[in-house]
Amino acid sequence: MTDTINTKFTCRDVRVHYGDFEALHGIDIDIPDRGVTAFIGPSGCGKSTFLRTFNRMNDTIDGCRVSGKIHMDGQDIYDPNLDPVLLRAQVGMVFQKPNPFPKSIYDNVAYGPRIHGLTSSKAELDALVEKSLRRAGLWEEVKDRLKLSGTGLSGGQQQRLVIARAIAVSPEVILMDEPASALDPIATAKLEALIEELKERYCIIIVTHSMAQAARVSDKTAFFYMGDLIEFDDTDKIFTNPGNTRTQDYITGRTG
Amino acid sequence: MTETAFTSKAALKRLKKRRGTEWRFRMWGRAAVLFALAALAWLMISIVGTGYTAFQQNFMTMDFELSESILAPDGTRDPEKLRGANYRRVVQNTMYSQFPEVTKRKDKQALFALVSASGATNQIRQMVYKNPNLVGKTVTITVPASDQIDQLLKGYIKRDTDESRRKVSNQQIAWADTLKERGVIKKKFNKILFMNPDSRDPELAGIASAVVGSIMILVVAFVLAFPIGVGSAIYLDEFAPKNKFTDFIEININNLAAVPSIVFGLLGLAVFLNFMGMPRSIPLVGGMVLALRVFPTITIATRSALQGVSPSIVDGALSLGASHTQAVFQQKLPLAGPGILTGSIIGMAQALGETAPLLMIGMVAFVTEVPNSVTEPATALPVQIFLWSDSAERAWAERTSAAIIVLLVVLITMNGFAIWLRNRLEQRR
Amino acid sequence: MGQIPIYMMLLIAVLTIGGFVYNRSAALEKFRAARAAAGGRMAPTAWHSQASYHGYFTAWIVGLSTLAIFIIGLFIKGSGTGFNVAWLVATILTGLAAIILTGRKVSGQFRARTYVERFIQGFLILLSVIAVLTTLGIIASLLFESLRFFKEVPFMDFLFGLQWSPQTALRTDQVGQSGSFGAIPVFAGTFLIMLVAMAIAGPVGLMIAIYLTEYASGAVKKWVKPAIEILAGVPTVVYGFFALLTFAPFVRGFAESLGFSVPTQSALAAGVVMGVMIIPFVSSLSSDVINAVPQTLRDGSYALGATESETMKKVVFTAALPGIIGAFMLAISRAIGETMIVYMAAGKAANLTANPFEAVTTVTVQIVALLTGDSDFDSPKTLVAFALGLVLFIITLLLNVVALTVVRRYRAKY
Amino acid sequence: MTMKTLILGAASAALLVACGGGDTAAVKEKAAETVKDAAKVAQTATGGDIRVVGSSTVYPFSTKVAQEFKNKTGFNVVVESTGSGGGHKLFCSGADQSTPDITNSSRRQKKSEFDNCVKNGVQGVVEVKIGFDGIVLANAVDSPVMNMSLKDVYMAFAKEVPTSDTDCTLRANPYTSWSEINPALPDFKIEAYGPPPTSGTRDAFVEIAMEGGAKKVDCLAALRKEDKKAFANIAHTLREDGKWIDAGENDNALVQTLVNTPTAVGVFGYSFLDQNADKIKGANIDGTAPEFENIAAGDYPVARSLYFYIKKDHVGQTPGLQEFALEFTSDAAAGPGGYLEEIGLVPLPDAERAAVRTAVENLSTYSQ
Repeated sequence: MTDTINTKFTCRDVRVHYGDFEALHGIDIDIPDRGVTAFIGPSGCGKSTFLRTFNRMNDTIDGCRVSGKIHMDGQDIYDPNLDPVLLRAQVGMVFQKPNPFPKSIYDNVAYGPRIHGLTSSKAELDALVEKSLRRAGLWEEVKDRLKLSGTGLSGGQQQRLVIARAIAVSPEVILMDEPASALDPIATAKLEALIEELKERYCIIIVTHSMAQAARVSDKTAFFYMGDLIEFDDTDKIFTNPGNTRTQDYITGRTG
Repeated sequence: MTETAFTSKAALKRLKKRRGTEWRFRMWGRAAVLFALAALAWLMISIVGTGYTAFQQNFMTMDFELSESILAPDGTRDPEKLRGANYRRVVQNTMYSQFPEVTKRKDKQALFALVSASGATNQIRQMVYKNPNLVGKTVTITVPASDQIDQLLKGYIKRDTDESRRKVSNQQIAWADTLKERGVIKKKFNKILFMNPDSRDPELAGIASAVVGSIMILVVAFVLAFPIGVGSAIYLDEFAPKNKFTDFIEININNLAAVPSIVFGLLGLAVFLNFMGMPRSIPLVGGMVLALRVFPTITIATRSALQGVSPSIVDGALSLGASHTQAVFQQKLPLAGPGILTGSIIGMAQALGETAPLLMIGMVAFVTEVPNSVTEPATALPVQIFLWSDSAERAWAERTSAAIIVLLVVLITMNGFAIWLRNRLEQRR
Repeated sequence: MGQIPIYMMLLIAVLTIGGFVYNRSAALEKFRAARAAAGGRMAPTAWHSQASYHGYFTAWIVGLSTLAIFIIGLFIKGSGTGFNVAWLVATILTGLAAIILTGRKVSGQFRARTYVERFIQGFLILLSVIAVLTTLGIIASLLFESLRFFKEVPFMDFLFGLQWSPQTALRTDQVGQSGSFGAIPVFAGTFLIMLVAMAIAGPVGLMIAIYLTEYASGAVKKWVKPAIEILAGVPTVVYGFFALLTFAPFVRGFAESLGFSVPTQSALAAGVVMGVMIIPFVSSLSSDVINAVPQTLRDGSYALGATESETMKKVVFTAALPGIIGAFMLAISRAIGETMIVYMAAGKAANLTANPFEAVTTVTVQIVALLTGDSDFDSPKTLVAFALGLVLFIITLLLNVVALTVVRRYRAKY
Repeated sequence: MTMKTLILGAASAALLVACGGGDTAAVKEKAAETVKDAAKVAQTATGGDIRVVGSSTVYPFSTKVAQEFKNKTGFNVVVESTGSGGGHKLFCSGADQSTPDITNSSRRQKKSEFDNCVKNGVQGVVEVKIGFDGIVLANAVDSPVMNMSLKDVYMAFAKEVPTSDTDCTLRANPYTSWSEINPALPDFKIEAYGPPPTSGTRDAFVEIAMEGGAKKVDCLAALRKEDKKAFANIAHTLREDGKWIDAGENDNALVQTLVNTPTAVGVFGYSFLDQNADKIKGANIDGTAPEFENIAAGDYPVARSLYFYIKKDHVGQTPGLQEFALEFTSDAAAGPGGYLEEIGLVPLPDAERAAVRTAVENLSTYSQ
């Protein structure tokens, strides 16, 4: 990664409240435009909560309040005039547990383009579905059974299907919330390979429990602890020479 | 092995006793299940046992001489005029001709009572009305026997009871037996029960108008209750902010589902009839009252169906940029569909069996015609059952049971479908 | 003339659908043009709402505005061909104006989807409010008529009077009779029948629930559960018929063989049949509650060497008790409000008795009898039906609300 | 997208129906004002049917005629049993087409009811007497025939009775068995299943039998001359100590109860006795049995007349209305040997029947 990379997200003093409870205590961070940023930290440290602020999925949780500023490409994404729906079209998300819709594989991928009216003909849509599935590395495995239900695939395939579904909307960012935690090692390896490929085109933010995974796939790593961002730096630096003792303790397994 | 606290004699004895208690408890459970099943069996057997005979009825096939001197002394062939002619005389003549030896007035009356007077005269009347050229000819048609004879031949009126205690005289029994031997009286499938509207005479009474009335009520109730029920469930579950007001709505709906149905009848009477001035005994009002009665059921079923859909589905849709409304309507609702359907069917079955509220809004009318629209007076099947069960003639008990059989078959089919749907749903989860 | 509203509604439907189709295609055209201008590839942000939403937006506006004209027309109560033509023209003009005005709004920036979703939400709110309106309607109608009754008969005499014999004159020109409106015997009868019913449905329903959730094998469950649910699906008028024709004579014969004399219509006959009707209600609610008790509790008990019945009685039952009480309360509310069985099988004689072999009457029986009888609509004899209805509503309301709260709080606990 | 279309469709359908429903009354009212062709209005307002409401006693006769009439002419008749009082109330609630055309009554229309009609703009009501109905006291067919006088009836069922024929000091009714009242009666405990207070049959029983019996008590007869109201109060109040049991009217449970309780009597209309003659039989009152001939001849003391009332304004608006009334009063229906007699109506004497028929033909209104 070179220094000329632009900043995708600029966060200043981001705080998240669930009712009276403050889950994040003012986070300042700049997420780069390309590459993979990993969020690590012990359970309940707020990393997932923080991830969900980038596409405003927190809006759907009752009693959840977000304050502070998050800008994407200079645009305030918490601007009251901004429709979160359009934001989410640009910021895709992959969840911990694969959640394909109980529809056909084709319909799963086509759902996004359809609601956004991205294509104007069946052929165009077909092409988009194929392209997305190919990019997610799933095409060869499912091209003969596009009409079958997406829930019939294996866990790893489902997760890649969900990624294909997200890619189909042509987002700029893909958020991944522990995407490999429900997968076996082989499927995880495939997924990581996919992330490796995707980071050329997209800004990827990944929350992970696995230190090794963060070390393998990410370019930058942020360490969260008890609702605070403790350290944010190049992955190599974090894992070899962390600037903070708490980071060090976590990475070496003394906490968490 | 050494004797421990658990292998001592006392402990073993206690264990035996405990096992005994266990066994008895189990038996109580089994007994409770058997009790419920026995009650169900008794109910079904008693109703089917009294009702199945009503699906057949005794008919008489005879020649009727449509003599011009009786029907059209002035030689008219105007159908409207012919309609009012004296068909009773025609039927009487036919009956008398069966036993020419009968001459006394009282005996003739008794003989005439073998046939359904109303049924026979009206059947001939309609024939002549449609085809006035029949006057002067002789027709052979099949008409229902009177309810007394029908009951006699079905064995409900016992021959060995004292003559003064039964409504059929010995002479009439002899006539009926003779006619049966001659092949004039025959038992046939009782089409009347299904095709006719209500009647004063048991042998002519049918459930057609009540069935149509019930269908209309159900359609109105469904068209109103389904959107209200599903709509309020979607609102409460998906869009409503959590505040006092939505809590209030929620309590309201839960309570409404348990409010006695007769209270809805009182509501209909006070609001729809007295306050709004809508007509009495029309399916529209019946449907509106029952819609209010069943929509909470649909709401509750819909809510539990919606809550059963994994939230990750909605998250998935939202993360792709679907709006909340889109996520709910396009992803969640179709998944909740079978659950909603189950709830709706159960609600509709509830509405179909409801009687008390309909009594309050005057749906106990005697209607001689199958209603054509929801604003025409009608009655409903359960109300018809209620009315018939209250009628004096013995033949009604049989017909009431037959109507109940029809109602139960429909209801059990509906409920069975709902249960099947629900089981399939549970398996899928 | 009577047909005109129907034609008007058809017209409104046509305008609404037409508006949808017209503006949807207009939006589609503009969208395609914009896409072509953008070189075939357009960001999702460039065009806010899909074409069909522009169509829906138009449909809502057209539908609502023409419906408003329609309703105004109904209220003006005009007459004659002139009025009808004016009414029709006004509707058409409004509809067309709405189509054109909304059509102008079609653009990438116009947030048709947001508006449509707001309309849908508003509509959903409207639907949920119907529940509140229904309750208000019930309270208002019962209260209104009851107050008229209480003007003539003191409230206390009604609620605590021991004599139910509404013998007041049928008509205003008759000499009045004693006319006691003491509702206690009626409540007592209701209560007695409810007790009989619960004496059957309570233990039987509960034991069925326990047996089916804890003991029964899959095959038994598969057949027994639906069979018991059939009992719940049988209309009450059928139970009434059964009670009247089969069960009441059976009870009487049975009692006579024991040397009692029992009237055909007795609290026992009605109560037992009602109890059978409520069994599935109790059993399904109870099994929900029992199922909600976590398996860990049971496992804990088994691990100590308790038998199944001991676990059931001492652990599961205790844990489930609040929920079961709630279920019973709902069943009681159901028994109190049941009408047809008691109307057909319990009788109309207001005896103040605790003997289930006697005939008693209930609140619901009296409501039906009073409202379908020969009395004047305005006489206290008819109005008292609403007062009884009010009391019935209040009692069941209390039972329901308490029971529902108990059950819900109970479920939240686990 | 399909789901949404579906929901939108369902919603709009609901809206349409809701509007249609809510407006029926308004529409109807307007219809009456607007359109010249009255018959057509009726068609939209009530489906063109003849609407009959009123007494549950007349209901079986009315439905029978309705059925025959429908077959003879094709006109649809809707009969609803609302009770006499309810019937008059509905009938007199207005003159427009949404109100009933006919109300049945098991008694004459009362002054107050007639006034209500006039007040609400019902101009011209035709009163039609159709026949008689006896009120009988019946017991199981196996029990001995009871021979009672009207006075016995009064003594058995009044809440308070005079101490003796001459001493009108009232005391709570002390009698528990029939033989205490009249040694000739069986030693059965007094137990009567009778119509509830809401019933017109009860009304008639009280006004004819109870009052008739009270008049036979000398001192009460004297009281009647002085203070009618006080007399009526004494005569009309039925006992409330469980000897008189409110039961359903004309229902099967009642017959069953009587058959099963041989010592009990039931109080109901003659037509119901007629239908169940194989199970129950009537008591003789003042030496007269409740039989067809006796009621027709006016010998049976507890008999009342049955009526129906026609709204004259509706003749010509409701198609077939007058024809229906003519069918009802025809010899084939209400005459001796007519089909109404078959189900228990006691016909009027020939002369009176002819007079009634003429009144229907001429639509002569009545007044009070």
